[in-house]
Amino acid sequence: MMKKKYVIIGNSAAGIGGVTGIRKEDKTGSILLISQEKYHTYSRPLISYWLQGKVTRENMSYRDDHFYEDNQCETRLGVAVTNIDADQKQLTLDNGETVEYEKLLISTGSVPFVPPIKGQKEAQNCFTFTTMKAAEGIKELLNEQSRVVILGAGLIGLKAAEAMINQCKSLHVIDLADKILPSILDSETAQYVKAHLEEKGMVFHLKTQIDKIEDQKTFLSDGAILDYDILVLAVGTRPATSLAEKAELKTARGIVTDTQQLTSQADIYAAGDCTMSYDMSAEMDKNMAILPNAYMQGEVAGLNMAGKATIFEKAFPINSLGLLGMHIFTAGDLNGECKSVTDGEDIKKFYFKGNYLKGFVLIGDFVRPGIYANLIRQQTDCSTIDMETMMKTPQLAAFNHNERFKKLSVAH
Amino acid sequence: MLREGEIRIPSGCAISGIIDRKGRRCLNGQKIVDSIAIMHDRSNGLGGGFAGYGIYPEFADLYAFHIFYDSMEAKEACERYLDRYFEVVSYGIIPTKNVESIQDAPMIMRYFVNPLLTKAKSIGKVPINEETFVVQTVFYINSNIDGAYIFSNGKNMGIFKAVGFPEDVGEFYRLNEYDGYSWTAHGRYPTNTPGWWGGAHPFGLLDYSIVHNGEISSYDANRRYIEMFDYKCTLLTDTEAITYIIDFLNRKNNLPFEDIAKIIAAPFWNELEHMDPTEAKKIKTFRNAFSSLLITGPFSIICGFTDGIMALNDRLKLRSMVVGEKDDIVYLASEEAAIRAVCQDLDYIRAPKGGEPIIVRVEREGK
Amino acid sequence: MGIDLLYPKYEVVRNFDRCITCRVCERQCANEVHSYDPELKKMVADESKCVDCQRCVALCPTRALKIVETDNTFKKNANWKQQTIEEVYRQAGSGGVLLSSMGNPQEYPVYWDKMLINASQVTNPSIDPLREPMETKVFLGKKPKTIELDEAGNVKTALEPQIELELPIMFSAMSYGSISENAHKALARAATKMGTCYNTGEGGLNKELYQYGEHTIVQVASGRFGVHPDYLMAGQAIEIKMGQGAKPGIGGHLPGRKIGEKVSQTRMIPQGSDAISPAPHHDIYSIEDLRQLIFSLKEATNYTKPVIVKIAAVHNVAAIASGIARSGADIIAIDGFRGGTGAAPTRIRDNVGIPIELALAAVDQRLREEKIRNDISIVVGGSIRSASDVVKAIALGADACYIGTAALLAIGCHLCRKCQTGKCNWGIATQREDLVKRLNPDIATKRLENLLTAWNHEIQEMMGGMGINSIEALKGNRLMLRGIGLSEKELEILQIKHAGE
Amino acid sequence: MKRIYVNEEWCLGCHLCEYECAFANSGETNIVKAFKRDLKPIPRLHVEDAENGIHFAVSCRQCEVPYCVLGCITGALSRDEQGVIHIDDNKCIGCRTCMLMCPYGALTINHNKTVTKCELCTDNNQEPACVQNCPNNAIVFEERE
Repeated sequence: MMKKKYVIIGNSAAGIGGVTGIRKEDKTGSILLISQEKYHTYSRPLISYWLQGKVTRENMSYRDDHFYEDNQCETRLGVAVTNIDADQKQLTLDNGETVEYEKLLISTGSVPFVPPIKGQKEAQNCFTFTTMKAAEGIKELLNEQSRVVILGAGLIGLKAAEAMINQCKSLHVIDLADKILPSILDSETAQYVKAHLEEKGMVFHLKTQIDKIEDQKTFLSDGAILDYDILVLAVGTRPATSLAEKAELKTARGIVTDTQQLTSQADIYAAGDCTMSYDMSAEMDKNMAILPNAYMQGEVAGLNMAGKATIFEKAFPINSLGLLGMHIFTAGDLNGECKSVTDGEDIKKFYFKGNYLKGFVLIGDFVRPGIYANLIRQQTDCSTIDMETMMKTPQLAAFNHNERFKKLSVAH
Repeated sequence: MLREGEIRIPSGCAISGIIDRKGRRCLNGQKIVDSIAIMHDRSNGLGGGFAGYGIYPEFADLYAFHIFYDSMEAKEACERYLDRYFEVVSYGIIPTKNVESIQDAPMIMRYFVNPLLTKAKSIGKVPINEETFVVQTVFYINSNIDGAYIFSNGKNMGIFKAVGFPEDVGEFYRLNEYDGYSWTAHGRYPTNTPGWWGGAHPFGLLDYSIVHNGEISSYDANRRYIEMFDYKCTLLTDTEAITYIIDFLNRKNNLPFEDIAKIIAAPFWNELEHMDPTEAKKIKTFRNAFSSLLITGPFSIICGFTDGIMALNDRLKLRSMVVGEKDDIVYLASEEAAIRAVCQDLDYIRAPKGGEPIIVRVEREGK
Repeated sequence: MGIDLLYPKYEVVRNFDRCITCRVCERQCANEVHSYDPELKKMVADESKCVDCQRCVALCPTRALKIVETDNTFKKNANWKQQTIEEVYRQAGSGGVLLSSMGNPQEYPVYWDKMLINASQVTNPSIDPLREPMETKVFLGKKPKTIELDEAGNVKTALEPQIELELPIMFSAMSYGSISENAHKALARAATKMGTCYNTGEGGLNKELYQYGEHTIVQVASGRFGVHPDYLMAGQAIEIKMGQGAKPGIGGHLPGRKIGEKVSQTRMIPQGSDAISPAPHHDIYSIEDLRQLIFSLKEATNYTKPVIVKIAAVHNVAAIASGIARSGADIIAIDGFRGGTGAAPTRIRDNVGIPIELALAAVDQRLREEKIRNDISIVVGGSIRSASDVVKAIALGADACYIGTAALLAIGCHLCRKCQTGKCNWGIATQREDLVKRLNPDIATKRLENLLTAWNHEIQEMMGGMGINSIEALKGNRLMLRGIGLSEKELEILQIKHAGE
Repeated sequence: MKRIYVNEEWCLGCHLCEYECAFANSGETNIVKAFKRDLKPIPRLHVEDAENGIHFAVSCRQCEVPYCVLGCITGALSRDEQGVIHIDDNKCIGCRTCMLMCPYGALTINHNKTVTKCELCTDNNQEPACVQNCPNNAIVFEERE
């Protein structure tokens, strides 16, 4: 059996973050990276761009071709881990191998949630939309005669829709919720975006669900029947925790970790979409399936595994989303007291809790949105800055001289 | 052609000096003549001269005036003036010998005089002391009695100069008939001059006599400064100005020759850093207080005075000068040859550094 | 009031092939000449406001701009020149005294340019400043009649307080108020770095600048602005300002708008109130009064500071100087009629006073004739434009020179001569914060150091050529000068020979 | 490492740095030509003009912990050995996540819809264009702690 100092399960942002984190501290210790998918690490969010034809397969790689070599990282791609023996510190792989580890990182990401729909299991040309494999499957079928039906008006569903809208005959989006992008938009902004998408040819069926699927037809709860050539189920994702649960790691809305990404089991760390983490903006634990956090958690986990105590806490959701020429920035928690600033077409909404900015939504061509995001990250007391001008345009001028001096005139 | 005093004439030169430390009158005039003669090519026949110390023992306490006269009128006017303010103890023509190369000699007289201060009142200034009075008289006669020129006025010393090569001048004045304890000599190489006898060197004031080789670039700065102290630079020569500076610093300010050297050939500022602080402070004070007496540009001078000799180079040593010694006799000259010519077996011979004064004081019994 | 008869003096020539409408010119012009026209999509200019300060030209990234004198001409008239006519128009419009600034720009003879410097050939050697020491240190102050030594041969005589300078160039009086804080900082720092002095002018001294005290000359003028014991003690020397070359016999007037918070503190006058310097000191109506002021200042500073008396070069300057030398002053500063100013009545600036060259020659000679030259040092200013001017001034008899205009040029001044407006685009003659910050003292200090370093090198080169290796041997060494194209009278006053003599 | 720092008190708000930056990265050798193109080159730094005469330029701080790099979903952003942060616009798909991550607002969108940022134009070890051309030393390139 093979022995490795570090073993990482998962080949996406968190896993790669893990490798990078480890190598920052430990240049020599052996690393083994295991992934169910056979591909060199690639950027999951890019599958919609690929389907849309905006990026080539090569440009999808998340790190360059010699990333593994450069980091002396051995890989097992297309191989799944079937069991984790936390006491023996051993892994069993589906190719029969067993691997002994000193430190383990679980970054298995998320799995698409497939709702129980009558006839779904037997359904033809029915896909989820989180992996390259799925995207490849769709692309094979997709042509200008295709009738596309997408279940789910969330981020994944709409990115899939954006990818296909100009390559198909018709495209319907179905969602149980009363608005699109429910997780990041309020009704007003959702309506605004929806209008834009409808203009581009999408047809929405909200407050609606699929009752059953039968020979390439979807039967909707409102009685309508839609023929489809391609059906995409994009209702959402779930943290991939099955392995962890088998190994009896503590889980809730994802694998539970401390701020050093350590799980309930010694020497087992977890990072990324498969974990539950603390959303500082909403001030609650949740599963934040977004890439930047995944990477950062992965890196923190890696550093801790290699012995450098590091803490990850500044987590909050952010989304930068382009939909057919309309750009949407959202960050943080959208439940606070809302102040909105509209100039012309563009929409800006800020959500406060007391003096603190908790979240915002920007729709339109905005520059320097990171300055707003940083107000959330730094938990800046907005009464200490000129928030009025700040809300008009993001600017460092809204800070006092000393703050600016810290930002622009001392080393970072 | 304009003569000295009407125009400033640059010139190169040869200088030489010999002194007996013990102050014995053991040096015959011929010795200094032989020394300067060897540097013939450093002169061009337009001026030569000598200063001898201890040559008038019989009149040691009287001022010896050597005077050139261009005319009888000048002579009468001058003697009338001298008779009025001085007791003339003895006088006569300075004995000379016909030398072919020495032409157009003026009348050359010598007076041993004693100033009568009481009578002095009537000429403008009230003299502070004997020496000042003598100096005033010299300035008065030289600038007011046309055709009369006092070119030597010290005690128990005398200057002998003429237009010609120095060796001829020495023969002309029959210097082999004089003995002294100290001599200086000068051979002149003016770039242009009508060759006026008064313009030849040494230049003297009281018992100070200066021979100088060089052309100082600080001349007008020095002149305009020294003229604030009742000196008149009538000849516009370096030698004249340097003589007055030395008289001013030594006689009027009682500064020793060692310090005079520190003023006219002051050490560079950067040298002060390596000096003992009190010395550095002294030099800084000098350079501040007497800044206009710093002499720049090339010079090598030998200054004769009753108690001895000082030889000095400009601080960059832009002119040659060597010093040698044998027993108690010290030799100074522009060139080593001039010393070897009169003394073959020297105890040592060396070239002093720029700005390093060579000061020899005669030790007399009872002194 | 009827037709404005004044046509713009300058034209803004903009090369539209090069202009990229970056609008830097617009942002940099305090006179608001440039602006952007959104309809034309082009930069436009209001030339009537242009003072030809060249700021926009200097900052235009594409060299698209130049400012030229207008060629619009009134009918030629040798007697009634265009400027004369325009001045009449201006006064007919305003009813006021014409104001202008910096030095007299009129065509009077410049004697510096009519004197030539000597060099060694054959009979004595020139000296190579790169191989041999070439000394430029000078001391300013009274010199003792003699130096007495004790038995040990050490100096007994104590010297009067002196100013020691590493080179014979100082920055002349420019007050905080007439020039900006940053300009003052730069002058102070550069003077310190170079071992010379700058001069506070009559505006007092900002506490921040006390650290440069050893290299500061504090001025006491008729307005007595910012004068108090700490101020007097703060400097290396004290200068009593009796007159100024640009406006002899005239006081000063710093308009209230230039008296901001800091200036008011420094000058010790209320913010926004005009700062009036009377023409005379009201406690000095004659030379004996001056003597009293000199000694009260010496008393106030325990005789530790040399006192400078600054006067304008006027007709009987020699006699005045002699009086000052006898009044207990240690140094006399003479300011020629070309000296600069932050504001002066045009008629005065252009018609009163005499050239510094003649004044210096007369004063130095007179003091020597009176045998009091050693009682006082002479500093001259009033348009010293180059190292050769310095060399000539020293050969004429000056101990050191003051430079003002040259220093301001070094830090960006373009002599547009509009200081009085307070809108100096170069951040020098202004108190407007947005303009003041345009002069970064770090840059300005370096430029001033460079200027002095360069001039000192040139002075050393010229000295070396003359076979002089220490500046004191040049002082009053008039044989080193020859006149060129000068009349007998001028030569007589300058006491120099004509070239060829 | 040597970084670009801002001396706010000396910034005149002349905006020269923006133009010199845009020119320096325009690929043109003549500044006029660069700005006479239909698409004017876009500067990689930004001068803020506040009230009461405060101005300052903002460009990438080349952070030790570069949120933009951490957040980049394609791997287009990277930090080299010297610590300079580069962007590979072949890989950038213009998702703008980095813009949302950057606390300084130092990244901007280029004409081709990809992100552009200051990469310290120090080729043949000269100072960055903005520093070279600042008339008042308001932008400097130096080591600071």
